[in-house]
Order: sequence, then structure tokens, then C-alpha cells
Amino acid sequence: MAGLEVRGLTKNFGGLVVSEDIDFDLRPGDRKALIGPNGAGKSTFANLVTGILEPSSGTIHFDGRDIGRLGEARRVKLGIAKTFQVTTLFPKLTVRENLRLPVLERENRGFRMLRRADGDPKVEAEVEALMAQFDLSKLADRQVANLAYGQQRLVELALTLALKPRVLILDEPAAGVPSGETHLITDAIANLPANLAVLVIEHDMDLVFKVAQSIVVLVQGRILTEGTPREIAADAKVRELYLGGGHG
Amino acid sequence: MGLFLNIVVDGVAYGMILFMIAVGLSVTMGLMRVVNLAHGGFAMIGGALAHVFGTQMGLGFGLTLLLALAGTIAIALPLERVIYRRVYGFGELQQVLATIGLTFLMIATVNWWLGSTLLAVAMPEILNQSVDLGFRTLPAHRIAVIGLGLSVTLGLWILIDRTRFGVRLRAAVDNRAIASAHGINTDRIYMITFGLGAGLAALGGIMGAELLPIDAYYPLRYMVLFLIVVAVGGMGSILGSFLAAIGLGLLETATRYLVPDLSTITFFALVIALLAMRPQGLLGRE
Amino acid sequence: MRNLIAPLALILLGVALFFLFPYNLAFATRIVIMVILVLSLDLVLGYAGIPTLGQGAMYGAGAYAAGLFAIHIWADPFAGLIAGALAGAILALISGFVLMRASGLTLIMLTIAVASICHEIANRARGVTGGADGLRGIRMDPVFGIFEFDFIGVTGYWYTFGVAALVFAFLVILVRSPFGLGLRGIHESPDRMMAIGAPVYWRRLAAYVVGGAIAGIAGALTAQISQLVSLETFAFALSAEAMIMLILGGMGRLYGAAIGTVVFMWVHHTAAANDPFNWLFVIGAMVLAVVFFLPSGLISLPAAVTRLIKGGRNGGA
Amino acid sequence: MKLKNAVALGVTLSAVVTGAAFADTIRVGVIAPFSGPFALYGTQYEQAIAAYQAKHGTSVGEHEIEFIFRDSGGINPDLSRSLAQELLIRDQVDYLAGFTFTPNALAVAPLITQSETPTVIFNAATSSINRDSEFFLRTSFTLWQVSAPIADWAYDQGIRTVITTVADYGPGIDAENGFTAAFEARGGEVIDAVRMPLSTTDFTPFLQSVRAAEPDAVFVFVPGGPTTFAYTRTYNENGLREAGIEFLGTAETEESNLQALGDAAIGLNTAYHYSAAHDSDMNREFLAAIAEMDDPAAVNWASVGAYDGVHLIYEMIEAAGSDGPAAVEHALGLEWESPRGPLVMDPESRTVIQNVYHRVVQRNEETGLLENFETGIIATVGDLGWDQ
Repeated sequence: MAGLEVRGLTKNFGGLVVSEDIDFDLRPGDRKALIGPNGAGKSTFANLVTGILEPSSGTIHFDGRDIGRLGEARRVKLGIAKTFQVTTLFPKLTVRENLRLPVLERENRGFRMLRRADGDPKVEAEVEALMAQFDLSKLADRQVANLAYGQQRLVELALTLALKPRVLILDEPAAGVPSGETHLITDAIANLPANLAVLVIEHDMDLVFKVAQSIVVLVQGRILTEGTPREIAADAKVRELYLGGGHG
Repeated sequence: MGLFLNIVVDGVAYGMILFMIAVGLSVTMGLMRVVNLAHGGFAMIGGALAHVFGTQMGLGFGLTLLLALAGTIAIALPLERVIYRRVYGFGELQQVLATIGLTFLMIATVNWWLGSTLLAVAMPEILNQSVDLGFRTLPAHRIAVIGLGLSVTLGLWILIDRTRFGVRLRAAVDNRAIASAHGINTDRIYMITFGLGAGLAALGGIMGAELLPIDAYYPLRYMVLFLIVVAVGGMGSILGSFLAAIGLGLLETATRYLVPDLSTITFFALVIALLAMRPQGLLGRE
Repeated sequence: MRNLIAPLALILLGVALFFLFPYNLAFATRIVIMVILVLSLDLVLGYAGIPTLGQGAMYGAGAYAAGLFAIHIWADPFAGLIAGALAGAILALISGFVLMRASGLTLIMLTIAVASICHEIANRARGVTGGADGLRGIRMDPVFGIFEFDFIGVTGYWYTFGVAALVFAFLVILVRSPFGLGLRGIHESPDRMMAIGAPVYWRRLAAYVVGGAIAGIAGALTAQISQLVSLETFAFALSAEAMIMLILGGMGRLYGAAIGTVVFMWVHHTAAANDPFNWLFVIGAMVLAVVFFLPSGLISLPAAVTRLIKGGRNGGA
Repeated sequence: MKLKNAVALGVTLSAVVTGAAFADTIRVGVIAPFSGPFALYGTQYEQAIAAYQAKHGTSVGEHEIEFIFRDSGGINPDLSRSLAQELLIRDQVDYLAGFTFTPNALAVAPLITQSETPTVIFNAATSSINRDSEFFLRTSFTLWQVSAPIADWAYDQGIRTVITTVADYGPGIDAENGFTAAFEARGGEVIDAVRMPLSTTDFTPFLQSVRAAEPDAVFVFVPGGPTTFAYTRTYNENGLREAGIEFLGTAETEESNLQALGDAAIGLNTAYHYSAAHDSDMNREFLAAIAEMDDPAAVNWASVGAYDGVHLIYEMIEAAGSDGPAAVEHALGLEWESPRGPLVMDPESRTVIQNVYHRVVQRNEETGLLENFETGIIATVGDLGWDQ
């Protein structure tokens, strides 16, 4: 079966259970969001799926293949990519170099020692196209450390897309982005390839309701409920547990 | 059985000397996150001053110790103000380079002042005796070192875990900006802590001089030894350094009793194995 | 064209050294060998961000391997270099399996421990290595079978300089390659490298092995030129000095490694000749001055001076 | 024509440099540690040379003699070799001298053989150095030369069982072999041979093991400085002497560190070729000459090794000028009186034949300082390790 299929996923640190018995599916073309209060285990879930953490029990299948024990790098090669909650880039490299790296890695050229990194016109063309897509071409030779945070977010998104993933996990893509620049992110997500499976982990409800077709609510490591934005907005339990926080 | 007791007694006595010198390093390196290669320099300055006051000028041991500690701290504090204050913000490697440069200057100064020969530190008569343990004798100064080491550990634990200063220190270390915002004078806390670390180094240098004799090149000769204690113990853990020092003392002593020919290789191989299994050290944070 | 200026300047410097200091060729040769060692450290530390104070382990392994190879198997210089490079690479590979899992201070201590073990093994295997007396009896064949190693060291200098130029050229290519870019990526953010699917551990190990091979070449050269290998090739002091030279010149910049080595060794030579007893004052002060005023190393000096002049002009206006 | 002169002609610039100097100036290059933990050696050489020149002048015959000093730091054969090259090529020296460490001496062997430069070793004590070049001459001692006599002395005192404890490196092994061979030849028994790692800081485990085995004596060789200090302190503190285990050593009580050892050192037995307390007019003169420059308390074997080395160089220059092979030829079999007693340059091993004294540490009542008091001559020997 195509896509991501998670069954009974559980993770505990010592006695502390942070993910418990999670069932979750993500199909090509899906636009799902994962929400929940702080400490609900959202990032842990993302880290289990991408292989940064190893599950205590449960299975993760991708396209029918068991990937639960594969390392992070292997899963990236299979097509599961994520952006970080806090922008994680190569700060002293230029935008162009930041984007060149993932393309080279995707093409398995990372161990080549005797050719120039910028010597392949195909790779360079792809990098140019990515920069054009995210409106970064003017910044191509700037160090990313010197960019505005919103722009850095875009670089990270572009960098992740350069891997040509089939599943994309966005961990709070708008966190830390000034509200004036949030539209950059929403627009970019809206323009993602249609057949890509996207999971957004987010606090910003506006953004969630704009981009998600379906929302999963996670509370204390368990799935509370799942539904369309409309259903979730109307759900009394969710209002009380999560959205209700705003009223209290 | 006799062999086992010997290993324990000698290992603990040796380990405590390692701890006495390394604990100061654990304070500056663990709490303040400075890779302070000049730490041995402060131990040497303490020992050199003790040599000048005690052996050359013939003052009593108590007075010598006091003057040497005060002298070392008096040298350390201005250094903190002028040099270390800026070093805190550097990257690890810049810290390494800066503190190595400082070490060179310390060595050159002592070398120029007192020459490159051994600088004997006179111990009081009472510490030169041997104490009968029943199955063997043990030099009195080692027993003194064990006692002193335990009191230093206890004192530091009380200071850091049980006093207002300790709370502020931990706050300042965890987040300097927030601590400042809460009205904690972080500059002063850093200075006091640094002075404390230097003073402990001097104390260790003087008390350990029977085994690790003082001369101008002391800081370079024993730098690796002290660093291993802190690395094995785990950065930021005084208890870790304590366990590491005793553990390494026992390990080195045991290899020397049991496999004298291969003791160096065995020692380093075990240290590698331990650090490979626990890269953060015995009690270091992940 | 611009890309050719720096390498040409470096070659000119090498040629100039030869003619300016015809009596100091032995010293110039030592500088060039040290440049190779520091370059290997630059790859490992400056580019891949692997902190190490044990590069001497591979240098020493290369020196002993080349020395033993010359004595027992074949005295051809280039074959000796290959033996040295292999020894350095193999040691780096074996130790790297464990070392590359650690980081920070722990890694530094592990590298020191590996060098200490090598030192002790060479000391104990005195039947093979000569122990503390040193490995002697190394007599090299002529370079290319033509140029004898002569008394003043003309052949030695050009041979060493040629090898250094090749190593430098190789590294220039390497750091511009996808592998080199990946190393900079790992240095900047290992997490991000993992997240784009790069096997960070293996990449670091590969860098460590290549660096080990280059350090082995430096060691092999020292064995061939000095005709003697001592235990001190494994010494902590050598690894530490190489690190100082690198940071002094500027990490992650190949020219920085070269400049740092030349300046450090020259200052050391001059200071030691004039006042050996107090030369540490000079070195200590120089090291501190660089850390405080040129944190990116001597190679950033032109930029810093430019800034200063510009700043001064602006201030005046 | 000597090779290095031929080389000098090839390098045209060098003619300018040498042209400025006196034609009859003979230069001697001294390679020694002047910096680092071993800088004391360099200072001692320099002062011994100055003391000799103060007494005998700076010229011999029609030759003006000039010493050029070069710093080798610690053990650094690469540097030692390149300094020798620089001295031979640029400074046109005709003699080399100094050399504290064996590898530093070995590194110049091919050079001095090629250039036929007589090279006087002031210290390095491994027997086999002199096998690497015909041009090495040694005015210090070898480890066999001093560690065999202490075995003789011990046997004569009724000591029958010994444990040897030596630092686990070349010189330590040499000392162990020298002692064991001599002691067993007399009929004594070495019941255990302990080799202690060079990095040892706490010697208690070794000495406790020795104590438990109850030999008549313990023989030791450890490098000078901190190691010796720690070893002797530990020997005392663990009550080995009270247990009747005699201390047998060689350079452990050498003068530059002796005062630092304190009262604990009193009564330690050593065999050695030189004590600053040697009772002769010549030695007192030597000490007085050093006292003009520095505290004579640090005068030790390195000082006297250099002093006699200079004497040998003066002798060679007087006889042969800058002709290396002739100079060496003249040196072989040469006899002279030294502050340490009479010396003969052994023509075969090219190391001096000299008296080895038994000494015991005691406090000089006049000066209040510790000294190595010579009780007598054990043997007059050359390099016993030459044929090993």
C-alpha cells in the first residue's frame, strides 16, 4: 500500500510514556495536520517517523515496507523528509550551497572527492529552479545566517523539497516567523506538488485551517480524535482540551 | 587479600590527589563551560608560591599554604577580568588556543623567575611520617589528602546545592541573560567561581606535590591527566569528577600491581572503552 | 585567472625559500613537512569539524611504516610514501570506528589516548622500532632513481616541496568536491546533514581516514629526510603544536594552514635562536594576540587591515 | 677536499659569509636543549664551556675558537639534524658537540660521517650511538658503565638478592641489563625485574610489591627530574629502608634536584662517575669558576661532561686544526685529568675510561646542603656495554 502506515506506535523514556499506541495513515496527496497542547508528543511522533528516535513498540510501514528500525539517513533516501521546529540550515554556506547539498545527497554523490561540487549543469539547473520557485534567486550567494527568519524558513522548505520526498513532515513551519511573513510559508505550502503527502505539526491554528484537509489531535501521547477542520473546530472535547486553553 | 587491600588503599589515595587537582578544573570547565587548559598553570603557581614562601623564606606550612592560595587567587582574579571574561564567549577551539597561550606565558614566567628545576614544597613534619594501618603503612600526607579531598567535595556540594550563591551560580550557568534579568550579578558570580577554581587548583597543586612535583613545565606535563579525569567524570559534574578520579586512581594502581609491563596500554584502552560506551562521561549530561 | 594567483604565489614562495635561505634548506624542509601535517589536520578539524589532539598518531604510524618499509623492503622514496599513507589511513580507520561516535572534549581525550597507546606500543616493540633510541638505519634510494638525497638537502627540499604541492592540489580539489561540501555541511550542522539523508558517521570516518593518510605521508617524509624516527612523533606536544599552527593561520582555509605553519615555525626558530630560554613568552603572546584580535586566524589579516583602514577613513570623515 | 667545503663552494653566497670571519677561526656547534623542561642541560653546557675558556683562553695555537649554540628543545631528532646541517653548511663549523638525548645524537650520525666532523657527546648515554659513526667521541658515560659497578659494590656489601625497577624505555633497559649481568656474574640473584611505564606518577604499587618480596636491595633507574623525585619520596615513605631494603641507584641523586629531595635522600647509595663533592683541587677550581656565573649547587655530571668535552675539542684543534679524521685519530687514547678524576679516551669504544665511585647522600655540615659523598672508587672502567 502506498504511503505511510503507523500501527500501535509507542515510545517511552524510562517510565515516561510520550507516545502511546498511535495508529496513523498518510497517503500521497494528503494534507494532514497534527495538533495538540505542549508536551502532547507531537515532535516525538515526528522523530519516530523520521527515524531520529527508535520506537519502543509498534510498526511503521512505508509503501508496504517495514521501516521502523531503519536509520534516519535510510528513511530520507526512501523519501521521508522533515523540516525542523527551529530552523536547521548550514548557516555559513550560501543559499545556493544549502540547496546544492541535498540535491547531491539525493543523487548519491556525497562521497565523490575528485569532481567539483558545482560542476554538474543538471544539478545547478535544479538548484536554480528551486531558488526561483521560492523566490530566493536574488539571495543565491548570501550566507543564510544573514537572511531574515522568514527567508530562512523558505530556504529550509526548498532544501527539504530538493530531496524530492514523497512524505514531507513540517514541524511548526511558522514558528518564530513574524506574522507579516507568515503568508510566505502558507503560500509555499499551498504550492507543494499535489501528489506529495504532507503532515504539518503546528500551533498556529490559522495556518492549520488554511492548509489541512484533515486534522489529528494528540493529547498526552494518544490520539484524541481525527477529522476535517470543520469537525475538529466543532468538537467539544477538542475545544475544551486544546482550543479551550485560549479562553481560560 | 593483602593485594586487594593494597590496591584499594593506594588507589584511593592516588585518586584523591587527582581529584584535588582536577576538581578545580571541573568547576571552571564543567560549570562555566570554559575549556581551561591553563588550569594546571594555577596549580603550578600555587606550588611555586608555596616553594617561595615555605622552602625559600622558611615560613610555617599553615602560613605558606594560606599565602600561596591567596597569591594564586590574587593572580587569577585580574586574569579573569582581563582575559577570561572575553574567552567565555569564544568557541571551543578558540578557548583551547587562548588558554594554551596563557599557559605558555605562565610557564615562561615561572621559568624566568625560578628556573626549570624542581621546586620542592616543604611539608610539615607531621605529614612526613608514616601511619601504621595494621597490614601496612601509609604516608601521613596521603591520609591528609584523603581527608582534605572529602571535605572539599562536601564543601563544594553544600556551596552549590545548598546556598544562595549556589542557586545563583547554577542560574547564571544555565542562562546568563535570564539570570542577569533577575538581578543576579553574573559578572561577579563568574569571577568568584573562577577564583574558587583557581584556589582549588593551587590547593591541589600544593597537596599533590609529593606525587606530581612542581616545576615550570607542570601545566603541560600533567594537562592530559587532569583532562582525562574531567572527561571521564563528565563535564559539569563535581561528583562525576570525584568518582572518575577515584576510579582512575584505582584502575591505574590495579594495573600497576597486576600487569606492570602493560599498565599504560591497559589504562588507556580501558579509558577508551569507557568513553566509547559513555561519551558524556560517568555523570555528564547527554 | 584570479583562481591561479594564490597557488602561483605559494609555488613562488617555495622557490623563493630555496634561493633566499640556501643554508637553511633543512629548516625549510621541516616547515614544508609540517605544512602537510597541518593540512591534514585542517581537513579533519577545519573542514569536517572533528576536534583532535591526536593527529600525531597517524603521523607517527606513517613515519615508522615508511622507515621500516625502507629498511626491510624497498628504499624507494615514493613507495615509502605509499606505505606511510596506508599506515596512517589504516590506523585512522581502525581508531575512527570508535572515535567518530564521540564528540567534543570526549573525542579530544580519545584521540589523545590513541596517540598515547601508539607511543607505548612503539616504545615496547623496541626490537622492531628501536624504542626510545629511535628507528635508525633508514637510507633512501634516489628520487626517481636519479636524484640522490644530498648533504645540503637540495633534493630533500624539492622532493618534499613537490609532495606538499601534490597534497595541496589534492586537497583543493577535495574541498570543492561534493564530499568537501558535505564535510562543511557536517561541520555546520550534523543534524541537518542527517536530515538530508547523508550518512554523517561514515562521512566523518572517510574524512578522518583521508586526513590520516595525509598525516601518514607527512610522517613518511620526516622519516625519509631525517633518516631516523623517534617516539616523539607520537607525542602530545606535536599534535598540540599542529593544532596551534592551524588555528593561528585560520581553520577551514587551506592557505590558512600553510600560513599558520610558516609563521609559527619561523617565529619559533627566530625566538629560539635569539633567546631560547624565554621564547615561550613570544609564542604565548603571539597565540593570545591572534585569538583576541584575529579570531579567524592570520589569513583574515588582510581583511582586518582593510576594515581598519576603511573604518579609520570613515571615522575621519 | 672535505665534502662540506666542496658543498660550500657550490653555494656561492656562503663564501661571502665565511670571508668576513677570521681564516683561522675554528667554530664548534653546540646542539643542546636551551628551552623546555630540559633547558638546564643547555645552561650547564654553556657555563662549563665559559668556565673552561676563562681558564684556558679562547684560542689554542693559532686557532681562535668560537662556540655557536643551537637549541634542540627536547627529544627532537628532526630538529637536531636540521640544526646540524645548518651549522655545517652555513656556519662552517668543524666540530659538533652537546647532545643530551640519544635520538638527537643518532640523527646527526650520517651527517658527521659524510662531512668527517668530530662530534663530542656531552651526555647521551646509550652505548650503541658510537657504532653509528666513527666521528662520535663521548666524554660523559654509558649506562652500562655505571650500573655494573653498583652491582659489584652491592655484592661486596653482602647483598645477594635484588629486584630491579627501571623506567620502561631504552636507557632503563640498558641499566637493567648492565646491572643484572654484573650482579649475576658475581653470583647474586635478581629475583624480579620490574619495568615501570614512563608515565608513572605514583610509584607506590611498584615499591609495595618490592617490599612484599623482601629482597636485600632494590636497583632503580628512572629519568631525572619529577620522576626521580617521586620515586625516591615513595621509597622512603613506604618504609623500604626500615624494612632493610637498600637503595641502589646511579643518577637518581644528581645535584640539580638533590636539594629538593630533602632529608629523605640521606643514606641513598649510588654509583656514578662524578659528584660535585669530589675531593680534588681541580674540582674545587671548576666549581669556583662556575660560581662566578651562577649557583654552583646545580653543577652535575652534565657540567663536567661538557667541561671535559671542551678540553677534548681544544686538544683535537691543537693537534689537527680542522682536519676531522686527524683530530679523531689524536683523540683516541688521549689521557687527561678531569674534575672527576683521571680520564682516558678509549680508542675502541670512543667513550672515556673513568673511575666510577660509590657515593652516599649526606648533609655537608659546613654548607648545610645535601651532597653525594664519595666513599671510594668501585672500578675504573670504559664502556662496558660496547660489546653487548
